[in-house]
Amino acid sequence: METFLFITTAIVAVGAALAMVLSSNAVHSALFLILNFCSVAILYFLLRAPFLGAVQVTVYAGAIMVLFLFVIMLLGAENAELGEEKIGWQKPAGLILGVALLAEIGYVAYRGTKLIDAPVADATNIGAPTTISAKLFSTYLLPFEVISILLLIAVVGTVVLTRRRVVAREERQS
Amino acid sequence: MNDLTFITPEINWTVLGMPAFLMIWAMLVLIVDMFTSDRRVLITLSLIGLGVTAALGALDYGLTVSGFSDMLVFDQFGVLVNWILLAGTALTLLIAFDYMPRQNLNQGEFYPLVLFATSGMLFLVQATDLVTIFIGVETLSIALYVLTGFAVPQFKSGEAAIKYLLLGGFAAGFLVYGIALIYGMTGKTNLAQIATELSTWQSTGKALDDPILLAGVGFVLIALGFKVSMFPFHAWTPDVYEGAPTPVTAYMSVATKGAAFAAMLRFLNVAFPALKPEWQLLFGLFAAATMIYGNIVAVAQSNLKRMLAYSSIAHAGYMLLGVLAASEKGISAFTVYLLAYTLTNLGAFAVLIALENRGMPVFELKDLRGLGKRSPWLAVSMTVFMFSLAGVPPTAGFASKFGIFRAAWDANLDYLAIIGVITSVVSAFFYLRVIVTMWMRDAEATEPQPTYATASLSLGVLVAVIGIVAVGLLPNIFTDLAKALVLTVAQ
Amino acid sequence: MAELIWLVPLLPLLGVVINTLLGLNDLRRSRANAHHDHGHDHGHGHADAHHGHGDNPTAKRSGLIASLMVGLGFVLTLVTLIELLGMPAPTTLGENNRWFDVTYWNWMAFGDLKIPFGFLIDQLSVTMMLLVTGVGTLIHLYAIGYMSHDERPTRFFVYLNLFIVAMLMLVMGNNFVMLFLGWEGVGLCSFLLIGFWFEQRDPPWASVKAFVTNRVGDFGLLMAMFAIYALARKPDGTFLHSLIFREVLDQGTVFSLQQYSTFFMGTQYTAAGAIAFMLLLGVTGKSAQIPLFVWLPDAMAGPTPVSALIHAATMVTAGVYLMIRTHPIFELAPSVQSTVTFIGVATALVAASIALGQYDIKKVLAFSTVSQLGFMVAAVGMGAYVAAMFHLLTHGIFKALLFLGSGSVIHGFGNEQDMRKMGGLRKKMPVTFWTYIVGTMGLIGFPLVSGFWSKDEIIGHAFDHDHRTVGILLIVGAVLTSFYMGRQISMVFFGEQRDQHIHAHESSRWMTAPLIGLALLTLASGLINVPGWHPLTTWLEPIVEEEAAKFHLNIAAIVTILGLLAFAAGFYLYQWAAKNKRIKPNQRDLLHHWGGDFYAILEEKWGFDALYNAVLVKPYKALASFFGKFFDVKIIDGIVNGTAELVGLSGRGLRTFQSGYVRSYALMFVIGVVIVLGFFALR
Amino acid sequence: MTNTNDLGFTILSLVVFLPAVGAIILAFMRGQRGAARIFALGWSTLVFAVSLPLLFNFKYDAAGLQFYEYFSWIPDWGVRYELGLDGISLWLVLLTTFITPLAIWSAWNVEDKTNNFLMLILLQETGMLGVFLAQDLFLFYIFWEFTLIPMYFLIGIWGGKRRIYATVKFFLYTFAASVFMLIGIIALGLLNYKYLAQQGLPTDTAFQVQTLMANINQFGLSDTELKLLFLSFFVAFAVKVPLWPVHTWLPDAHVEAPTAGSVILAAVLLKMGGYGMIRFCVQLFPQVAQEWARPIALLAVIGIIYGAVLSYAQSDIKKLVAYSSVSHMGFIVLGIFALNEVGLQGAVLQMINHGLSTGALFLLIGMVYERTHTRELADYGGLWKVVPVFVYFLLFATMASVGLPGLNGFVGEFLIMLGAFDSPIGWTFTAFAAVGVILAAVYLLKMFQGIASGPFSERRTPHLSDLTRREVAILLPLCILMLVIGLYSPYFTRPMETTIKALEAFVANAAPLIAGQ
Amino acid sequence: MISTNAYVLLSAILFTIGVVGVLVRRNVIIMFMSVELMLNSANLALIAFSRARAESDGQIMTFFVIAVAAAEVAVGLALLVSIFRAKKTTNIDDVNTLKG
Repeated sequence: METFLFITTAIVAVGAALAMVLSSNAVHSALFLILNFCSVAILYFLLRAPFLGAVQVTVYAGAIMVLFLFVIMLLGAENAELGEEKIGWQKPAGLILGVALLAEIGYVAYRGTKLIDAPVADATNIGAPTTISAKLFSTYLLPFEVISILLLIAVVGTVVLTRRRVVAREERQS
Repeated sequence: MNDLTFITPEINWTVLGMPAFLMIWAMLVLIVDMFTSDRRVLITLSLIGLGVTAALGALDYGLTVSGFSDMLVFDQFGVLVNWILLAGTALTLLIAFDYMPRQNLNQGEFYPLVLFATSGMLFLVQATDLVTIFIGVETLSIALYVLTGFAVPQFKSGEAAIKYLLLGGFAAGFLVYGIALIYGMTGKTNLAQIATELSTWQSTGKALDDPILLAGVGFVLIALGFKVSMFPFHAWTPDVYEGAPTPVTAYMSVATKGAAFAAMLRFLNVAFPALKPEWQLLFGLFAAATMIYGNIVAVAQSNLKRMLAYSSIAHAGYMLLGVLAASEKGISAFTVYLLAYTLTNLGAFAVLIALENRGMPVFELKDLRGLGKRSPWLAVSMTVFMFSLAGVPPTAGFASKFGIFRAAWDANLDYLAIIGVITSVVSAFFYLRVIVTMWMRDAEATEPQPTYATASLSLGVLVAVIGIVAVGLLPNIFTDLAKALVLTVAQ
Repeated sequence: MAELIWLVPLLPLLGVVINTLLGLNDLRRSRANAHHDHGHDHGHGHADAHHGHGDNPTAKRSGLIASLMVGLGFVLTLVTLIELLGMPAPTTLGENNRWFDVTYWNWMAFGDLKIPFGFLIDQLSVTMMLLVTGVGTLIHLYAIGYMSHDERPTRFFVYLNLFIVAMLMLVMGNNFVMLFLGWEGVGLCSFLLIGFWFEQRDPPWASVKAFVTNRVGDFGLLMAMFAIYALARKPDGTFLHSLIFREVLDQGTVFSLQQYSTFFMGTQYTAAGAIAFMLLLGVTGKSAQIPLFVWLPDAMAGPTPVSALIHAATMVTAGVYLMIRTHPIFELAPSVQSTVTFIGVATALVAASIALGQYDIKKVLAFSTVSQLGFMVAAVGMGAYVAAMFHLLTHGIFKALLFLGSGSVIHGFGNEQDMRKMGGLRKKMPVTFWTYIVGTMGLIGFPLVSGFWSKDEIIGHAFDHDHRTVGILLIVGAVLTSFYMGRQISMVFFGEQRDQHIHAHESSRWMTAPLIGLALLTLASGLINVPGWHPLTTWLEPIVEEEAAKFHLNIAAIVTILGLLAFAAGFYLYQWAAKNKRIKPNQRDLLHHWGGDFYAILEEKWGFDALYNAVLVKPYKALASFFGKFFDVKIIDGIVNGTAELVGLSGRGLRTFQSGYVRSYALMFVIGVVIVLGFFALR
Repeated sequence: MTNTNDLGFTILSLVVFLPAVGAIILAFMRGQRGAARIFALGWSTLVFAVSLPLLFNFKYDAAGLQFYEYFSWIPDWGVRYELGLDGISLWLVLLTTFITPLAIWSAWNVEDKTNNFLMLILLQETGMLGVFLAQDLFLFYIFWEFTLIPMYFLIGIWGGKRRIYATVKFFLYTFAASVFMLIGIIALGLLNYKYLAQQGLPTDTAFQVQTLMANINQFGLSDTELKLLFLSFFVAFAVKVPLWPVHTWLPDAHVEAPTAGSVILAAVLLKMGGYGMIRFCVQLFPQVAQEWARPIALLAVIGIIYGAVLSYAQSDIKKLVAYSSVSHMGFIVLGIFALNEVGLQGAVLQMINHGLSTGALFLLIGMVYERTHTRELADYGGLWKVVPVFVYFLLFATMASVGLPGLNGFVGEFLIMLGAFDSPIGWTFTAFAAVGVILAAVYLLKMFQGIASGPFSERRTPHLSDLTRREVAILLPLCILMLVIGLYSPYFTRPMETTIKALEAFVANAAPLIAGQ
Repeated sequence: MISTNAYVLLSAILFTIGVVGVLVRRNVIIMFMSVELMLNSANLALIAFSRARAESDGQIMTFFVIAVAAAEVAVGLALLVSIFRAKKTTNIDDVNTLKG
């Protein structure tokens, strides 16, 4: 049962990702991406990370994708690609490289030592909010704090970038 | 469930001192900025902040302490590089002080953003855990994306920022994937623990060059390589350096490289000394390509900012030599090189800033014509910077290059030293062209460009020149400092 | 007198200094008065530029100073001669004590090599000094008259005195390098003197030609010196490492030069042979022998006193002096000695034949000098050192007389040198004519006059020492000499003056007095080594160890008769030609239509000049322009600039990578990733 | 700063840095031209005066370094600030301090930016003195490259029409070659550093020439490595000399340089190459020097002939004299690689002679160029009539460089050929060198007659005024020195004797490579 | 229990799709989405390894990655808006004034 679930979600995830890349309409690709994120969230549940699954759905699918959709709507950029391709060899080269990358990673994964699977038993509650938060606020306290600074910078940056021109104080007086 | 005792982590202020203080100070400046948009207040505050941070580092200089479950370390190497970064930032602020209004970029947020970026760098320099490295890199990058796009009304700056962000994100993807693979294989994120893990592997006879682990290391190095504009991943540098406002370009070319190299140094020397044969060869080739590409394309440039961009790519190649030497000599040579490079590059950009007037983004070589007559002292200092970049003896550039090539030769990367030496001859080609235009070609008939060598900028240039001559003539002060790097890095 | 010997070269040097100072102060004064009368071409030339062609006071002043200095030198040499004669005559053959060697300071000192600045005064050098200073003084006096109309007489006398100093250095030097100092010094002075009238077309390149050809000869001398330094060993086998004559040439060390073999281009040469050959090359350069005589005829472009002093009496004899001085080396290499004889004879004949074809009065005498030098070189080749020395002295005197005579003819004949325009000048220039006749008698070997004794001694020596062919060829040479002198006398002094426009007049007393003096000397100089008494042989014997030559009446008689007959033939042939208008100013000589092409060759100086031009000068110029314009600029510089362009080009090429499209940057990024992964994965 | 001379004060450092001090004063002296010129002249003469005690207190028989001064500069790299003087560098130092005042005095009518011009010449002097006195490879390299900068500006700013091409070519040519020397220095320094550390000795003399000479055999270098190191040094010096194939920068640099610049370039800058060959190539790698003596001598001889042939082809007199320098410097290299006492002494003496005679020639050409503003030989003629004093000085200098006995050129060339004849490289090289002497006479006399003789044309060279008192005062000391060396050379060769004898012994008993240790 | 390799393989596929998305598509927004996809796939790998190691470190890292991704998107879209204001296009190829 579990493998069946895994396989279907995996296929859905990959299909959604491909659709996202290939669809011409930006909104469609956004929606496909949301589908992808949800399927990955399901996989999280399989991987004993229920809390993260929830976070994934709410933050990624919820917040970020909504922002995307909002901006697409704002700029009306559904089918932005009007002009013809300026760099002709880009698309085929991209595909070939993608395939090459995949082949290499596949080969690496195949040749790499088979990952030992930890006994299932004690892996039960690693995903529980309590253990995560315990670790988060003890060993990983420092990154946590710095992430807050990072987000602050992002906010300040967004404000700076989108504000209309600020007239210098001297100019205003003159 | 509630038997999980919550072990409150002991916060060790010495380790955290420098980056944390600067972050808090940056927020303070941000708040002050809300009330007054008087540039003089903001810049004095920022300089005070930088000064205090540097003082914090000096308080217990000799110590080597690691804190936060070894995520951060406070050692001489870290403090030294931090000092250089702080000096670089201070110089940038000095230079940028009157550039901004001239380009009507009056948003006050410039200073807090710069401080935030610098704090990110300090954080990255002291990081000895993959997570902290990742977060340090990202903090620094986000701040720089914003700074690059600071002059957004000018399309050039926006274009540079979006290019930088896209490729930055792309690299971040690889960084995370790399970290994931390394974590997957070793189960550890802390560099020292990874090293012990690998030694246990060795003792248990497990093959060290496991492809997945190598792939992980490769991906992380790619991401850091992107940050320092190593050859295949350098493509963003020229466009971003040309697009971004000049002080930001100066800041990026100097500080980001320093921090990223420090992280790379720790990553390679602490975590993966065992895999040296693998990464030294491949990234040696990349270093050679960087040196060659950077210098040769710079020759074909007529725009000064792009030329300095390519020269910074070339210098990244030279610094990479120091990093790849992975020996004590290499680290001390890298530190001296970083200092010399910081002073020289900031000085060169300062002169550019003095000459760039309102709304004229593109900066052609011929605008420098006859500078020797118009403002001799500016021309003299630019000559010193050019000779230092080319590595012509009495300047700091030479002493640092000497150290780097010596370290490379010692780590029998002799082919790299030879390529480095040849490419520095190629580099002399275009540095000389700048000097020729300044002194030997007389200005065109059109009215000469006004120069804005204001007080703060001249101070910055003066500091740079004195620094270069000092390092050039007395490198021993800095090599002794750098030599005593008993640090977690170089077991 | 040993201590004061340095005075002999110093006095002319003093003359040089005084005259230079006088010249400078004239220059300053002329600049001063040229300045304030803001003359038409201010700052122009010399004090006497304004005098046109009147007598130039400075000529007399500087001329006298110069002649005085050389005269005093001559007196001092006489005193030294007397003192040397006073010394006890050497008893056994080969042992010589009539010399003193004075060293003043170490000119060059390197490790064990000491090259002193010193003089070796022995019989040979005193004889040469006598010739140099004696004839020198007379020529100086003559020059006062000759140069009186010239613009820059002071400069001329400075050069003449400097020449005397150099020549004295050459003969008095006690080691090879001192000799070389004099050797090149006279080369420099001849360069300056030939090119004295620098405004004319010929002198400049003639002076360069002279200096360079001498330099080719000096190449030989240099190589000889190096070989001696490198190879000479003391009797005990250790390297001698010295170039001082007495040390190198004394019996013990000279033999050391013999034992090396196959030292030189395969043929079995001993070191001595190689050195001798090199010395010979030097001699041919300086004494204008066959391969390198081409510079002497062109040297006639200089003033006549120069030709007399340098290109007749003193400089050209330096080669002969060198061969006599270094005769022990030559004796060790018989094959080289025969080459020397061969060159001597060949030069004698070739030069004499060329003299036949010349129209210029001085060119005839020039080739006659080359031919007579051929005689001396042949004599030295055969080992007749005393005969060579004797002929050198007599020739020095009568050739100087002839040259000065021709000088006074040219001077009196409106500076015209072409004999075809002259004729019948004996009426207008009686003194010059008579002194010229005495000189000619000396040259053609008129009985009892100097040439008769010295030339016959050489020819006699040839027959004595079974060099019969050489003897005969020398006789032919003598005959040719008489013929062309006869031709010259008749064309110049007899018949009618062909070119009437020029008003010929006798030269001033300043010029005729030395002529008379020299004429007397020519008549007397036969006594220097008259057979029977032969004082010169006894005088030079300690140096050259050669017993006196026997006088063969029969050979002398044949030579004299043949000589006189040839002279008469030459004389009357051209008297006849003059009578029925066969000699016109620029028409070819009558011998031409008889001899045809053969005669043309003579006119063209056997084509040596043309040969050298074709083989050496033109290819050198072509080579120079090929390398200079093409090779150096295009090839070597081409490579240098090429690399610079290559870098620029590749820069522009690589620049296209920055296409501005973010996606192609990402592409490069992924290519990098693929490389990294591939590299790591496939390890 | 410890020093071993008995003068009590560190004279060498003073001599080296005094000109730089003068330069700094000049930079800040905004006075008008006259004051700057007089100051510069006075200062450079002061430097010459200060350098004289070096000659008077020079102990003739002390073989090693004299006036030795050092302090530990960069212990981490094993670099020491070391200055020392011995027989070879004594005269080169004095030549530098002697020529610079004359060069400054000859630059009396440089009108634009005179302060900077004189400042750069003084800086140049510091660089050159540093090169001759530095005993530590690192310090040597710093001075070696530093000398490029002032000359680069001198040619670039005050040069002729193609000055930019010439000066960039000059800088890059030397920089590219000496950059390989940098690699050589780094390699040697590291090997020595490790060796000293291994032996437990203080490692701060890693770059010192004497220590390197002693230890180089213990580094365990294979023959090819030794040869490569030798080559890295030799290439840098060959470009500077300039040796035959790498000489093309010299004519351009000379033609475009201002008079004072080309005098210093010819008189001293070229000697740094020759000096370097003796001090570093021969002393550090005696075996390789022995083995490669023949090919290098071949290059030198080609240089002699090639330089002479090309001089003959030139129509520009400055280029002609420049190529003559190529030919004369070929002699010096031949002398050095004769590797025997006579040859080496001849080479060092010839370096000084060439400095004097070619320096005088360039001064003269500069003086006449100031009057006629043309350098084409065809434009000249008959100057003997108008400016006799100038022509006589020209004659004197030409005869000195042709190598007329009695003047300095001859002594040097004679010794070099003597040394080369007697040395292991064989006598054929001397034969070709002697041919070079003939060709020298050809082109130099062509130049002299081209200028002095022939009809004087007022149109092509108008209103020529003869040498002024100043100009004569510049040339006179040079001519007197030429004559004194020509006639009494032991005074000049005596000091070098012990050093060169020791050097010859050192090279002789260095086991030859073929034995391969 | 599905082996971690499967998960890693899946994340690799998703990662590659993300990379190809950035290379192929010309719409800036789609490129941003592809970058998000790459980061997400990396998260998946992290969590898979975390389960394999039975430690929650991996999961905590995912937190930080998500935060960084969010910050990046925010700044990216802000930039896109300002560029759109200037050049009215979201096609990345139009943004190529800086070149050479």
